Amino acid sequence: MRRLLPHPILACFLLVLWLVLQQSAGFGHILLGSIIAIAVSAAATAVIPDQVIVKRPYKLLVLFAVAGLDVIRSNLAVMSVLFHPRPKPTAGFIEMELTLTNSFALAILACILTATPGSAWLEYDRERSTVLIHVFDVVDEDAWVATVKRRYETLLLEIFE
Amino acid sequence: MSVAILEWSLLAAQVMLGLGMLATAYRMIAGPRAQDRILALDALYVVALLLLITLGIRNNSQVYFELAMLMGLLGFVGTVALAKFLMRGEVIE
Amino acid sequence: MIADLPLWLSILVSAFVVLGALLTMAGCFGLVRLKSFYLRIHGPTMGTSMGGGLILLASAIYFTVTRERLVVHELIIFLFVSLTTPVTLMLLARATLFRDRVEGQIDVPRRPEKLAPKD
Amino acid sequence: MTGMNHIAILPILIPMAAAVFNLILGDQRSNRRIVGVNIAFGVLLVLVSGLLLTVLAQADTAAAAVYPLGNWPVPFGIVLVADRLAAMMVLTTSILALAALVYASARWHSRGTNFFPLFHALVMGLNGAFLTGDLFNLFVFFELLLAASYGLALHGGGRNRVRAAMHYIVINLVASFLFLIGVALIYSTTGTLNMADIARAVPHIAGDDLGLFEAGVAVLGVAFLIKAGSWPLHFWLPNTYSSAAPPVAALFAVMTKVGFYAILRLWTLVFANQTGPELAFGQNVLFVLGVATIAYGSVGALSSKALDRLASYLILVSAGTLLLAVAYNSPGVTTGALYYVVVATLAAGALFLLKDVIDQVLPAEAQILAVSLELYGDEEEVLDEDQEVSRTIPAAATLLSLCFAVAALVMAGLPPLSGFISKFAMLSAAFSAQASPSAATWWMTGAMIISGLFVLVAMVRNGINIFWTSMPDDGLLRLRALEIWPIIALLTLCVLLAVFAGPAMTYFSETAAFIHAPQSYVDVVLPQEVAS
Amino acid sequence: MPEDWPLPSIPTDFALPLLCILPFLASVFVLAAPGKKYRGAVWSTAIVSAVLSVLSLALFPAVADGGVIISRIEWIPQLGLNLTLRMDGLAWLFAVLITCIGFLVVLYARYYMSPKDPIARFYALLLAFMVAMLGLVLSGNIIQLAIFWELTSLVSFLLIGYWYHRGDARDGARMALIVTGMGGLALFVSMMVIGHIVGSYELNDVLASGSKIVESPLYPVALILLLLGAFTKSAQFPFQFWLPNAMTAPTPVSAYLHSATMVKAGVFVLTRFWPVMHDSQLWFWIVTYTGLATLIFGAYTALFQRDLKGLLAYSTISHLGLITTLLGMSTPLAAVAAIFHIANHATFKASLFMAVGIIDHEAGTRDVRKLSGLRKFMPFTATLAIIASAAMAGVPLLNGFLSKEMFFTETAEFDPNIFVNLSLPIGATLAGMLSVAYSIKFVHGVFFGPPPTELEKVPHEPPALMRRPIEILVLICLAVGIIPGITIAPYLAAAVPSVLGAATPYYSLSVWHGFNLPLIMSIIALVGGAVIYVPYYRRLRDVDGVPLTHGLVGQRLFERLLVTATNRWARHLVAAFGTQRLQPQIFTVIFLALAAGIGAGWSRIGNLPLPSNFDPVLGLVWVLGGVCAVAAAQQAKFHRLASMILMGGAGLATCLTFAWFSAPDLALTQLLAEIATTVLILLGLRWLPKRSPVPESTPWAARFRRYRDFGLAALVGLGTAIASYAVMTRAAPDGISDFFLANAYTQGGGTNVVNVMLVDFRGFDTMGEITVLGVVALTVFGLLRRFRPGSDSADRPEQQRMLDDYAPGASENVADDFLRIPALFMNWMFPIVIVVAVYMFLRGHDLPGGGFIAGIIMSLAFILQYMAGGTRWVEERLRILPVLWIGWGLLLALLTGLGAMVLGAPFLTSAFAYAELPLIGKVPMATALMFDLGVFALVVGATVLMLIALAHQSIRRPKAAGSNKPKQRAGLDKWN
Amino acid sequence: MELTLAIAIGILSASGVYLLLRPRTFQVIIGLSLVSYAVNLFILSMGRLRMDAAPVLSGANANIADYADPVPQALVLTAIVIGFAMTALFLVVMLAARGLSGSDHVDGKGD
Ligand code: NA
Ligand code: NA
Repeated sequence: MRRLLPHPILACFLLVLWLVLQQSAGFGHILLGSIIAIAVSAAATAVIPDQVIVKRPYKLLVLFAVAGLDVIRSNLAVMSVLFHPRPKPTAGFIEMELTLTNSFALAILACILTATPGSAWLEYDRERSTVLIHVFDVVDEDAWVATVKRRYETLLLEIFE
Repeated sequence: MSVAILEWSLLAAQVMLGLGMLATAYRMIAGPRAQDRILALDALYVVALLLLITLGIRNNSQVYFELAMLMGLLGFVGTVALAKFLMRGEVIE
Repeated sequence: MIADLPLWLSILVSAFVVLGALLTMAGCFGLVRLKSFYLRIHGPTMGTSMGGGLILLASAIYFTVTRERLVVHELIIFLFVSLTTPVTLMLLARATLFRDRVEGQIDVPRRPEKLAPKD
Repeated sequence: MTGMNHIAILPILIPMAAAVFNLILGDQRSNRRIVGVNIAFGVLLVLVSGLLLTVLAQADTAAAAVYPLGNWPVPFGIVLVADRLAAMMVLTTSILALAALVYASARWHSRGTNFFPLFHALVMGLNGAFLTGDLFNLFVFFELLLAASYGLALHGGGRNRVRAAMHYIVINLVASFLFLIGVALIYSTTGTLNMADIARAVPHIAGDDLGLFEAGVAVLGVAFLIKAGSWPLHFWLPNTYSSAAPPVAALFAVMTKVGFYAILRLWTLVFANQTGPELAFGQNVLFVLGVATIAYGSVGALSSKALDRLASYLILVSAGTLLLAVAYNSPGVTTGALYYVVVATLAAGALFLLKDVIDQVLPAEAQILAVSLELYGDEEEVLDEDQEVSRTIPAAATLLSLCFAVAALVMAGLPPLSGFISKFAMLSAAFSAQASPSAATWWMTGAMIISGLFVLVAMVRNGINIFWTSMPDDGLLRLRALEIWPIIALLTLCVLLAVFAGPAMTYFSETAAFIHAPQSYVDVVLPQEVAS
Repeated sequence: MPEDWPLPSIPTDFALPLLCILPFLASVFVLAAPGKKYRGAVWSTAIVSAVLSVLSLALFPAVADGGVIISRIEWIPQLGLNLTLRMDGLAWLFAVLITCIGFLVVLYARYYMSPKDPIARFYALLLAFMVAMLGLVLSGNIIQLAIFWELTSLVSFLLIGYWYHRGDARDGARMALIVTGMGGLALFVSMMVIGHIVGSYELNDVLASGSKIVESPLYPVALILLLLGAFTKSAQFPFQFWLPNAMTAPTPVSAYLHSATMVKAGVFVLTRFWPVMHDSQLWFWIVTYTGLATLIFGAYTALFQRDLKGLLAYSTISHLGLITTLLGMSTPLAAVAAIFHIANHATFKASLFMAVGIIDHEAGTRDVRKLSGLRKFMPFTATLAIIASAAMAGVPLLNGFLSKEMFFTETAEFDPNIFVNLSLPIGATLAGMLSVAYSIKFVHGVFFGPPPTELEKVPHEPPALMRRPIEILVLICLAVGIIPGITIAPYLAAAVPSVLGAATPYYSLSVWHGFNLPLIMSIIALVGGAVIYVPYYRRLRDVDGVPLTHGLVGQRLFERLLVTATNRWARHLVAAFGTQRLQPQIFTVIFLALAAGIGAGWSRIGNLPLPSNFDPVLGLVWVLGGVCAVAAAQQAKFHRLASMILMGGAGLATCLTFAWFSAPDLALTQLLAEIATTVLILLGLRWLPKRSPVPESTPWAARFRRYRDFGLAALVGLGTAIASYAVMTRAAPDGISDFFLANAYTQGGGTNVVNVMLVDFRGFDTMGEITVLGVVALTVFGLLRRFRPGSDSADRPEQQRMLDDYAPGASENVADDFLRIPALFMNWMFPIVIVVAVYMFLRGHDLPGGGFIAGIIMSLAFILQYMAGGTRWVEERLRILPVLWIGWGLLLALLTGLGAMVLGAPFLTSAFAYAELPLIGKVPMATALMFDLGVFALVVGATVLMLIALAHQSIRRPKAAGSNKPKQRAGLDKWN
Repeated sequence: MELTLAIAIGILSASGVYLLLRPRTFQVIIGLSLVSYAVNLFILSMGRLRMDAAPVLSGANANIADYADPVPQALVLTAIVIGFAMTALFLVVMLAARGLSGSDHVDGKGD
């Protein structure tokens, strides 16, 4: 089973992807999609050797909901700055220490921070476990860091570690 | 009525997206540095993708979907390559 | 040709589309108006996040109604864009960061233990 | 579909199969069996092409094998039209290809990767270009033969090759753009891509669209002229041909003929439906270009210091000769031109191969030294008794010089070989075309005769340098059988074509008659309900 | 005499081919015979030429009474070119000269040529020459005549160059070939013109055409070209110069070709066509006075020669001039004299050449200054040479006297034109005097006087057999000179009517015609010649060069022309009308294409209506696209990356336009090709040299070039814009497109019409196209295997060096974690992109997508991994064999097509069906899908091969010093 | 719309042609790309412009008047593929030439 399906999560994801692409959940599509998903996920072991273990999958939904809300908020915030006649963001670099070490979790965090307007993940230092972030409009640096840690890092720690 | 609303709002949206594209074009030309241009190209891909989605609504057609999807999925390959070239001087090491 | 929807739906779709386009355009204008690269990096994400999301959502609603079945494959585009945009931005930002450091730009934070110029 | 009908497509499929064979079995260069299979493919191609020609030669005058690919009705699907013209070009290509292939399998195939697949792809492209009856499919096969020729031109590497190939590629890419623009304009005004269908549609083009159509034809013509090697679009040719690996250059001898073929085919099909100033103008332009190309090629031949360069300029001379013949637009002249295209191709191919054999035999720099001796002279030679005893020429050198002489005679168009016969056929037809020879006839005569003289001078100079001043006479000359036999075979064919010029001429004149009666082509290709 | 001819007559239609074929076979035999024995070659040649002599002599009865033998072999009847052998009196006379003198020359050469010489080649060439010459004189078809004419030039080239290791032999051979070859081509055209006038190339028809030729408006052309041929061959002024240079040939060759046969070809042709071409003023003036000039010039120049062969060569030129003059005078009697002199000259000149050969052979030199008093050493040879010289000088009782008297008689005829009336006799007498003088110089200088002192060996008589040919010839000179009536008369009587026909005049061959003006002229010539020679003989012997006419040496002109014109001028011309530089080439191509398009289309472009509709969004898209295109062009020189990015903008606009105008497949393909191209160019960009910053000022010439190019580019843009606008605003013609829309689903089994066209309707195009892609990939691969980077980019890229300069080792560290998180994303993309590729592939037949699109998507999946992990990292994990992908892709496409053929349908005939599978339902089973799978495989293979072969270049170079990674060659080899 | 596209084709081809005439290989390769965009659009325009008429049939009973001319699209597809291949080829040849001659001038000399 391990050999046949080295990446079950990936395989499931690919099957869902296939069905959404086909816009159909007919038996034929599920069958063909399963074959493709299993074959492709097996082939993917070449470049994705480590299996991803999600300990609390339902928390992922929470994470996405939180991220979604933040995205909306920051979109509006950034737009208000941009539509200001003379946009003067108080931008700055923030270096933040992370307790998170799982690279998959880090990637998700990077993704969320970068995808959210107003913050951008610049570089991660593995030795010091710090990440350099550029923030569009910093009001209070410590508060910002605290928010990120509270809203995302703890969730990610729960999910992956 | 609802058709008119949709038509006009789609036209407005498309014009806005078009203007957004021009903005990215400005940055692509003005630079000043390569990263600015690459950033603009990446943004351009996203805007083009959205323009296609609006075109799909306008034409009531789904044939543009895959094009938009591939722009979203693979548009970044070019910009990643550019970014990597910028950083490393070569795309594949 | 564009399809005839119930009025409230067409208003909803129109609003999503226009708002999404507006956000996206705002992000692009950010590319023009903002003064430094690190600031400009935030502009395009408006298009990839909420701007794009709204337009895709509009599309999903529109086609769900016109095709009379659930159309959610716009989700895939949103997923792909969300996964890929950070990659480009991170690489670009990193590259810029290093260049600025090497060129001695003072307002860029440096990492002493790794990139300190050695005599 | 009977088995015989499939012959029309085999000249394309056989080289393709050969290329695939090589790709899948890998680039196993040392493997003699691979070489053997490749040669077998070449032989098979010659046999099939010969069969195609034989079948067509025995059929009645208007015969052409029409092969609807995918079994789609004719103006819609792509169709192959193997008429006499196509068949003779295919056979010429196949023979030349076999010779070059055999020659290359002695040494040259191992000078780089994937020689055989590229070689077969070029042959596939050439045969496809000759056989197709579809304008866009012609573009595709042009691209195929060009793509393969790029690879082959680069075969062996080195600075000169790469530089020449780069120029060659850029020019031909531009030519491809022109081709596309031309095809697009023609499609936009006729609504079709099938050549016969275009010919049928031309009289029905709306008045306003005629300008667009003609612009398309003209742009397409420029693209063909580039490939045909017409002055002043020929610049790429001498460098490319002279720097290419010899067996490659030998096969390239047929490439300019593709341009000639395309011009002849479309000229007769499309322009024949036109009358008036456009036809005359096009004819004049083509004629002037032909004369200029001959002149340039002849002068270039005179200026050449090395045999490969000389051969490249001879290609130009023959290109110009063929353009003249097309411009003359008369079945008799075309008959001669068809004969000419075959012998000039075979002889030029042989010359490129011969050059390589000579290079192996001659001491290094011998040719250059000889030329400077000629220029700066050693006039005050002391004559002593010993000098009145000639040297013994080794058999190998005799053989080489004989080959050279035959090639030289054919290329210069001197009696009694096929080059002369072809020129005679063209001129004789031109003279008998009118009661009093036109200015064009005189120009053609002058161009052909004077170029013949120039080529003679150039060939004599090179021949003397090679065989009389540089050739070592120590009997150490070794010729590889794989290398000398292809040359002998090609030249023997030239001689045989002279000896059996009568029957050959019958074939060519029937071919020319068919080409110059475009309605018969249209009738054969198009089903009647479409044609009417 | 003819009535009781001693030899049995032979079947004549067999004889003529035999005359030509026999020496040909002998020639091949001699050349190819195993061992090439000296004696074998000599004797087989001698026997063959003897047989030929007898054969030709034996044919006399057939032509004696105006008979004509014709045998014809059909060659190219369509063109009126057949091998017609035709013998009449004139041809017989020449055939006899060729075969008999040939036989004598062969015998002579047996002793002349060194035993060390490779004699087989010599005799083979002599025989070949005999074929050519016989073919020429026996030609019954005028094109055939031109053919054999050129053959004589070609073979004589080889004979003159027999001692090819000698520079003068090579030069002489080349000059002879070029001059006579040129004349031959002129003659060929003349024959074409005559054939056109007459309506036939058969000599019979030509000779029967009466005054048709002379009356034709083409007559001057035909005549001048004919004369060009005849004059070059017969070394007439001003083309005489090649003949003395041809004297570098072995003496037997000179005796044969340059006295008796080949040089006579010119006057032969003049004689041959005399009946149908002589009757004009043009003929008279050109031929007569060219002949006269040659006559005098040759004789004058001969007088100053030091080399005996040179003297004889100029004498030959002079005598050929005499014959030409006779032919030019256009009277029947002059023609008779010409024919007579042809025969006479052949005998005495051949014998003289042989004598000179003996002298050369025995004394070791032909220099008249070194020779003296040989009469005592070789009395027989001396006697023979003296008699022959006397014949040459026109001394009574020798054959030369008879024909010369006839010549004098003709020149002395009254002509109403005072110039003609004076110039001909005076010129003739003058030339006679000169010829006497050079004959005396020859005899006196060589055989009389004190014994020679400067010779390297003591001369003595040659072997008796070597003298035998001379003896025979001298005997003929005497016999003809003394008793012409019973020796030459019957043959002349056969030859003359074959030229003059009914116009044959009465002529007398008797030695004594009474004391008349011609005799006085002869006496003046004899005495005058002596008077010229005696007082000046020392000076004449030692003179170096020819006084007065020194500047008239055509040879120098010729050589300068040959060397300068064919080398320097030719190179200048080639450079002036061609170029090695690419930019002017492209400019020419584009300019001509533009000119052709405008020239053909402009006047009939028709109306261009005003725009009727406007889409603001598309307008905005093209503001973007246009701006990007222009900016890309502007940035391409100094900011490559910027230019590429801008090009991407223009490409995206193109892609959107495809989508806009209902071409989703195009938009997809454009997008993917664009991305792949970007990656490709970026991979290559690393190997281009660093571009120095924008220079402050541009040279004027460069600026001009830019403006000019800009102008052309703008015109091209305008032209394409107008053409496309014109098309778009007009109605489409009824074309083939409806068929595809109507039948794609019902016949092709797919709803995506474009894809059905690609894999089915026009699948053959696609097959060609994928082969192109495969071929290009193989080319790229082959080229990159030998890739050698420029010296300045062999090192690591600047970006990496910069980092290391900033902090040593930083580059490696940074590379390490630069990509850490992005790479994770890129790796995860791999399965996703593959699934998308499969999806795009499977839907292609019905919706936008298909093999090509899926193929590029798939290869981008691979590229992404290469970018994320590096070449080594990927290739440790994935084994991609792109060449095999290409091969299998092509094979699949080919097999799909062949499958139809197996079933008896044409190649690529498609079949589709819906298989009803349990649980799954209808599954489309189209052969087109198989074909598309081939496309997919090939595209993956080709794209990956190109991208990866390029990427491999980066790891071929040695890494930074101190790096412990092993140096590795590209590892490309393992793919094959 | 027609005018927009015509101008687009004109600008693309003019920029491309200008670059083709430049001396640097990189300029030429960008020029080739731009010209190929222009040519592809040109071919597309030969089928006349249709919006919202992608030749993807709605089924067996589709009305063929509702669809754009598929022929130019098929031609452009082939042209794009070949253009892609040729760009790749030219790129590599230009790199090889640059490596061998040390210059990125199209004639391999000068700077
Ligand atoms: Na962000
Ligand atoms: Na993106």
